[in-house]
Amino acid sequence: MILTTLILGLVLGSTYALLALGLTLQYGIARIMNLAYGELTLVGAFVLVAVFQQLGLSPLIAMILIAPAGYALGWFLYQGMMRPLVKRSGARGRLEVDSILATFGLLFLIQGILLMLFGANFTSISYLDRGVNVLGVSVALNRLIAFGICVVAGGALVLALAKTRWGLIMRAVALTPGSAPLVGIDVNKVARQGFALGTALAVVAGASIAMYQTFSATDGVVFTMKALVIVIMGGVGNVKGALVAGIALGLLETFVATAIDPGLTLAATFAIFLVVLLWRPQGLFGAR
Amino acid sequence: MLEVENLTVAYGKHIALDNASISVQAGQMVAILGANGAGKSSLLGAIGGRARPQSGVIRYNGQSLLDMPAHKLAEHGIALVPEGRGIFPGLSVEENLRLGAIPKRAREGATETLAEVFNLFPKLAERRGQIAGTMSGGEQQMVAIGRALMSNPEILLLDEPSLGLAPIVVKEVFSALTRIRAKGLTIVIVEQNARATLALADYVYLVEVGRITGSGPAEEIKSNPSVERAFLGGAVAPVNA
Amino acid sequence: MTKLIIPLLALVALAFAPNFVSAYGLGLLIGAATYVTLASAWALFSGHTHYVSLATVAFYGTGAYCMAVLNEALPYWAVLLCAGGIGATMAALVGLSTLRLQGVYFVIFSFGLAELVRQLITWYEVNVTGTLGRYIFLDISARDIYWQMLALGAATIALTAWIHRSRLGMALRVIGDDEAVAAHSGINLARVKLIAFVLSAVILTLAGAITSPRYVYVEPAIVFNPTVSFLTVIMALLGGANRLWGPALGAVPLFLVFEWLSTNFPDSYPIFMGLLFIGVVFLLPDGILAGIEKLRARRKVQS
Amino acid sequence: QDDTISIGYAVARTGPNATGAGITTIPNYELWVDTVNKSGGLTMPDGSRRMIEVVEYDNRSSNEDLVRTIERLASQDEVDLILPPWGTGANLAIAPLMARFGYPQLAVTAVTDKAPEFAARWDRSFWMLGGGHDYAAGLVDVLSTARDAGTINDKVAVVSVADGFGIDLISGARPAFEEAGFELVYDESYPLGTSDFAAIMSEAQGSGADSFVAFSYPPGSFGMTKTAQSMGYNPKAFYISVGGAFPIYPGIADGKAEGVMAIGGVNADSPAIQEYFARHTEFVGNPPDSWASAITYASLEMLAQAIERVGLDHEALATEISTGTFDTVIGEVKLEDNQLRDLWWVGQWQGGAFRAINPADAEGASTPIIPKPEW
Amino acid sequence: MSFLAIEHAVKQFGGLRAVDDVSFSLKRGEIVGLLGPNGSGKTTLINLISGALPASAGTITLNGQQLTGLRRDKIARCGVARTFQLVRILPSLTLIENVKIPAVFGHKAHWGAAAERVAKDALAMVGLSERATMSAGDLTYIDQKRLELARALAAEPELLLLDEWLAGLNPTELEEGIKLISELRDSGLTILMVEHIIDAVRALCPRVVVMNSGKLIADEQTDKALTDPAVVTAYLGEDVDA
Ligand SMILES: Nc1ncnc2c1ncn2[C@@H]1O[C@H](COP(=O)(O)OP(=O)(O)OP(=O)(O)O)[C@@H](O)[C@H]1O
Ligand SMILES: Nc1ncnc2c1ncn2[C@@H]1O[C@H](COP(=O)(O)OP(=O)(O)OP(=O)(O)O)[C@@H](O)[C@H]1O
Ligand SMILES: CC(C)C[C@H](N)C(=O)O
Ligand SMILES: [Mg+2]
Ligand SMILES: [Mg+2]
Repeated sequence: MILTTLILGLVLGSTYALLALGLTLQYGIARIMNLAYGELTLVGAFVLVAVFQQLGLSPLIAMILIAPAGYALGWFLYQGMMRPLVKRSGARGRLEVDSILATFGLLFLIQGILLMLFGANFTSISYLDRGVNVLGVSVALNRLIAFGICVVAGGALVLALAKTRWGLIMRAVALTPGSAPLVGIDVNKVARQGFALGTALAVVAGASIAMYQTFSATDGVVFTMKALVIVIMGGVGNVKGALVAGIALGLLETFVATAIDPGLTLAATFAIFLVVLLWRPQGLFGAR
Repeated sequence: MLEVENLTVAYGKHIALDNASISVQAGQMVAILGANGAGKSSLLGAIGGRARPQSGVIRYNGQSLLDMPAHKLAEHGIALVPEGRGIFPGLSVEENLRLGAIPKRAREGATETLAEVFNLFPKLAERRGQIAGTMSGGEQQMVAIGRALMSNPEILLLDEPSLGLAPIVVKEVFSALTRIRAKGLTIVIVEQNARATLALADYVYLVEVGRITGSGPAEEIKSNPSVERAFLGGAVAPVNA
Repeated sequence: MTKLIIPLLALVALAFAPNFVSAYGLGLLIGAATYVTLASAWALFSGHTHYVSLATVAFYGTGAYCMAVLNEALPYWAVLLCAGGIGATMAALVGLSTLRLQGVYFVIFSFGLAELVRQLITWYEVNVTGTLGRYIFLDISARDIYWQMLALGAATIALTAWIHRSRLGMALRVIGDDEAVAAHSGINLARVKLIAFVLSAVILTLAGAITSPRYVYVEPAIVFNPTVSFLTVIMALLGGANRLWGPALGAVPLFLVFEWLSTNFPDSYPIFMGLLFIGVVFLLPDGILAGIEKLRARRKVQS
Repeated sequence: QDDTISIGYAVARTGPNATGAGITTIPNYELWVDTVNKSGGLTMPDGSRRMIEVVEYDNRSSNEDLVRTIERLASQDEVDLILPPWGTGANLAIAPLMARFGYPQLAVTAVTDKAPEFAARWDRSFWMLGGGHDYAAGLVDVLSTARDAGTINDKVAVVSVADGFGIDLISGARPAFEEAGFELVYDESYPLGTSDFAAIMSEAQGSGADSFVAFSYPPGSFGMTKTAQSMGYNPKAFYISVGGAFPIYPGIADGKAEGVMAIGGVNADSPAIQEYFARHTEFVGNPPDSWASAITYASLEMLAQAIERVGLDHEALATEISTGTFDTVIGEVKLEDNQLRDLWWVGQWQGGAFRAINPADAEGASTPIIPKPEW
Repeated sequence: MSFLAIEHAVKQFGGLRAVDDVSFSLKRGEIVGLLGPNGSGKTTLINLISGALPASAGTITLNGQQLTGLRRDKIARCGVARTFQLVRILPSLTLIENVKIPAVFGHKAHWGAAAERVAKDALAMVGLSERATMSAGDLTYIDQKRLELARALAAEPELLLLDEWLAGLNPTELEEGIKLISELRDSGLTILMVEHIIDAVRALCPRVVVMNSGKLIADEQTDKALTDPAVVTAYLGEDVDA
């Protein structure tokens, strides 16, 4: 029983963590508090389904195409919409408020477009949803794929951020953008990269969600909120934190659902979130 | 090597620097002296890409710097240690230094440069893992200078490097500057510690309320009685350089 | 003196407005008054301190729930009193523990709070009372609701005006700039923030209690709708959150534009609304009031 | 003004209610208006025909906006008739207003045990989808029969979504199951917004029950189906609620919907229903759901027939709806105490169609397939 | 009778003892220099006294009243005012508003005209009167420092803690700054000042305390301290020609 809880929790947690990775990059590096994040994941989900149903492309291959497309989308969104805001905001607080407002608008814009294109219906595909035996616990293959993507993407990000020059630059911009030009860093470029990479991760997360979950055009907020909670809990811009927090939440939810009461899973999520913040006001791995 | 002509820097309506011209020869150490708010940092900032001038020309090895985004300057060998240091407080000392070596010109030989910097400031070697923001003010200043050196610059722009440093460290900084200079680095320095600065500098510009009001070789300026009164008056933390 | 007369005249005019409008007009008045109240109450705490709170609906919804739970047991005025008290207690508890969080951590915390309250009420109702969803069958006309909301809104603005001139307002502004300086200057951070937070929360709770009879049926998913929190923030910021009339000036036009869009473009409403938001952020960066001031200044320079 | 009839509605196009409304409510309103107008308009008592003009708003899934929009329809647009929004809460929110303005309210997509009370309180309101205990009782009836036949054991695992609808159903089901001699070996509720059902399903699987019952909304119904399939959970009876009768369900179940039971149902063999399904599929692009869609459409047909008999006067219209007998796609309809009681409680996917199986003695009921074939 | 008494103060940051068992005291009206190499714990000690950081151990009392354990604002209302090594002004407020804050919330708690007067006096003291209605964010660095001092003075403190307030001044300005502080001293204020500019220390402080690596290494007359071998090696450097 414990083992079941553990495995199911890990799998669930990894999907949460995957969902949060992109947001933590967008907020951490590009400093955009992106309330339209969930809508971006939905774009990934819808595109995957469309590509699967219209072109008959295998979702796994589609995913490989969707990721760069997401990067491009993020690139243009940043350049066209966020950059002017960043440019005109001197102090930090200003950008935060501006980006909250602007991306709240973006949320509706994307949602409106999705509703127009795909309608309000539930969308779902069945792909690789046969069970696989993991240590005696049956887990859907598509969940394991999401788990794999999370481990690979999260692990690669953590490593790259900690060990590579690119990662050091990313962190430098994340922490103190004002000082970055002094050492020859093009802050705009790095921020754009961060945002675009975040968007790429968002659509990939969305695409992998599409493989196992039913969704509809109005579900974006749910994803955003989950991702936000995880990002904040882990410490803003902290990839490791997001991974840990995501998995912790997955374990917690599964544990509460099995041992206590499924009715309390969401309450437990928010309760633990609040407790973590009270105990560590900067998140689990927050700087300062 | 560096030519600044008729540079004007304004913040809104307020003109911080008015039509200033200076010129720096390769290998020289040029000092800029002046009261607080005279416009020294604005001058240095304009050269280092931190302030956008209203008008004027900045040429570096014949190339105009004003058309260049700030982050490109490091690639051309210009390193600025700004007022307030501009370090990355959230990163470790070592990471700060490694960030200094980001420009392509600095990558090769970064390991040796790092060793040199540690040699110059042994404290940084001791504290290489500490988060820079938790260091004391003086320690942070060392990080800032060390990081600038890491970029393998041709020209080093220093804005009040001795600010807030203990006398012993000020001495260290100035002796380090002597050594840095000896390696042929061009230096432009803004300092309140005029005596120590003049002992090192080749050439001096005096700035008052936004205008360059005097200039000359350090030897000359040192013996100018009015300068003596204004800048050397209450002998400040004397140093044997 | 004129500073006082114009608002008072406007208040009187607004009080008589229901006589001249249709039921729909009255509905619009109620909606506008509600959002003016919410945005002003939000700004009472957040405007100067820069603590962006998304807990608005936690209090608003709690107010509605109080009404739903108590309306059969207590007289109307007592229910309002209870709602205010419960809002205050909740805000005090929350405030004591959370007001040391900074920046975006507070933003998301406050959002989490709204969700937590919603989840806990749901769980309690399901497991303890065994019902979910409550009914408010009160004999209150839309006009009564409007007048109450108008009074609450007016009181909020008056309270804000008073706070702006008081030591409390001064302390709040300092806190918004630099908490460390504030503390070393002798300001009791916890107390100041708590007082403002509680005041704001009481108003939000009352607003929820007052409007709830209009919806007859109350259920957590309905009354804890997070959009309310977001709209409140956006309205206050659009007008200018640190000015007395800013939130009101942001709430009214935004409310009306949304209404206009959703009635004229029911199909593409979200697209227009999204574009509108983005447009506002780009064109009116500091809020309407600041925009007007800038325009005036430019006029003056020109003439 | 005189040659058209204006009909207004404010249904959710955005927000959480948009999916329900987008499947059940809006397509039927549009289909009906289209059908009526193509045939020349609504027939008035004097035999003249008047075209329908639609005034449509988005209620943004918010009762606050909804209430105001109804006020707008009634007092500003002064439409002749108002069609109700989707959802129980929404219908309750507008009920006092509809009563005040005198409009008849055909509350279709509202499931509530308090329907009799509401019908009495607002005498022009009509509650047409029954109450939670009706559906629960129907389900218990189906399962009891199977249990008595020895096909399933007397253990049931039941989960319910924590909102008014789920609670109504579970609180009706608990005593009914008990009375029928069932044991609820797993009985939990889960919050609205839950997206992962692995833990719940694995608990249910381990509970030893032959019957799995979920009083759920579409995301939950779909999620539980997929989870059960991927973990190889094959209860002999598998019941879900809202969403189970949706046309996309077989796709979600990866073509293995056979034997899945859900709330609602239609008489799939009735020619009227088949004709309605065909028309809906042609007009909307996909078939209707097999629960509330047909009833929604039927309520509109009732409205049209009532208008033909008594005209647009609200009071006469309400009386006619309340007392008249109507011929609709779901057959002949007559309300009892302003409620539609002649409903299907349980349906099941059989041979690619969602067929009504309970009440078993009603005309057109199919025989349940229990145990359900494995996924 | 000591006015400010620091007894066995300790501040621990993880493994680092930034302040390590420091004890000394100030008499009322005394002005004492707090010296020490960079990172020796001076600012940290100021933070302990003003309550910005809680002490890990030890006690600090002002006029017999224990400060350790009190909140920052309580300590401020006990009459302790400070400046910050990196200036902290309130950028969105005007100068006069900046200065009014401690007058209103400090231990005298003025309001209205009285607060206005105290604030104006404080601004006049540092020579910023003409710019009273300017926005503080528009000041130069050095004027911000002045403003900060004015703000500390407007609290009408009994103990003033200055953290490198003179740093960055040129010789002329330095002279003015020294004059200002000596006026404050003459008015009976007790001052503990962190400073690296030895000439200023010499000019202002008859007595200094010197820290090194968190420990107190000297507490004596300024002249003596500055020739104390321990101080010379740790702080001044060997070849000081003073
Ligand atoms: N960001 C800014 N916004 C507005 N005014 C500024 C800004 N930076 C500098 N100034 C103004 O420009 C003038 C020159 O400032 P600058 O910092 O160049 O002087 P400085 O000689 O370096 O002085 P210091 O010795 O204080 O560093 C000052 O009057 C200052 O008020
Ligand atoms: N918050 C903190 N976390 C960890 N270490 C800290 C923290 N604050 C200070 N320190 C460390 O404590 C030591 C003392 O710092 P402090 O700022 O008190 O030095 P200082 O004497 O004021 O130096 P300076 O003259 O350079 O300002 C330093 O080594 C510093 O790195
Ligand atoms: C048709 C039903 C599923 C509506 C649902 N009872 C609701 O609460 O909105
Ligand atoms: Mg300067
Ligand atoms: Mg210090």
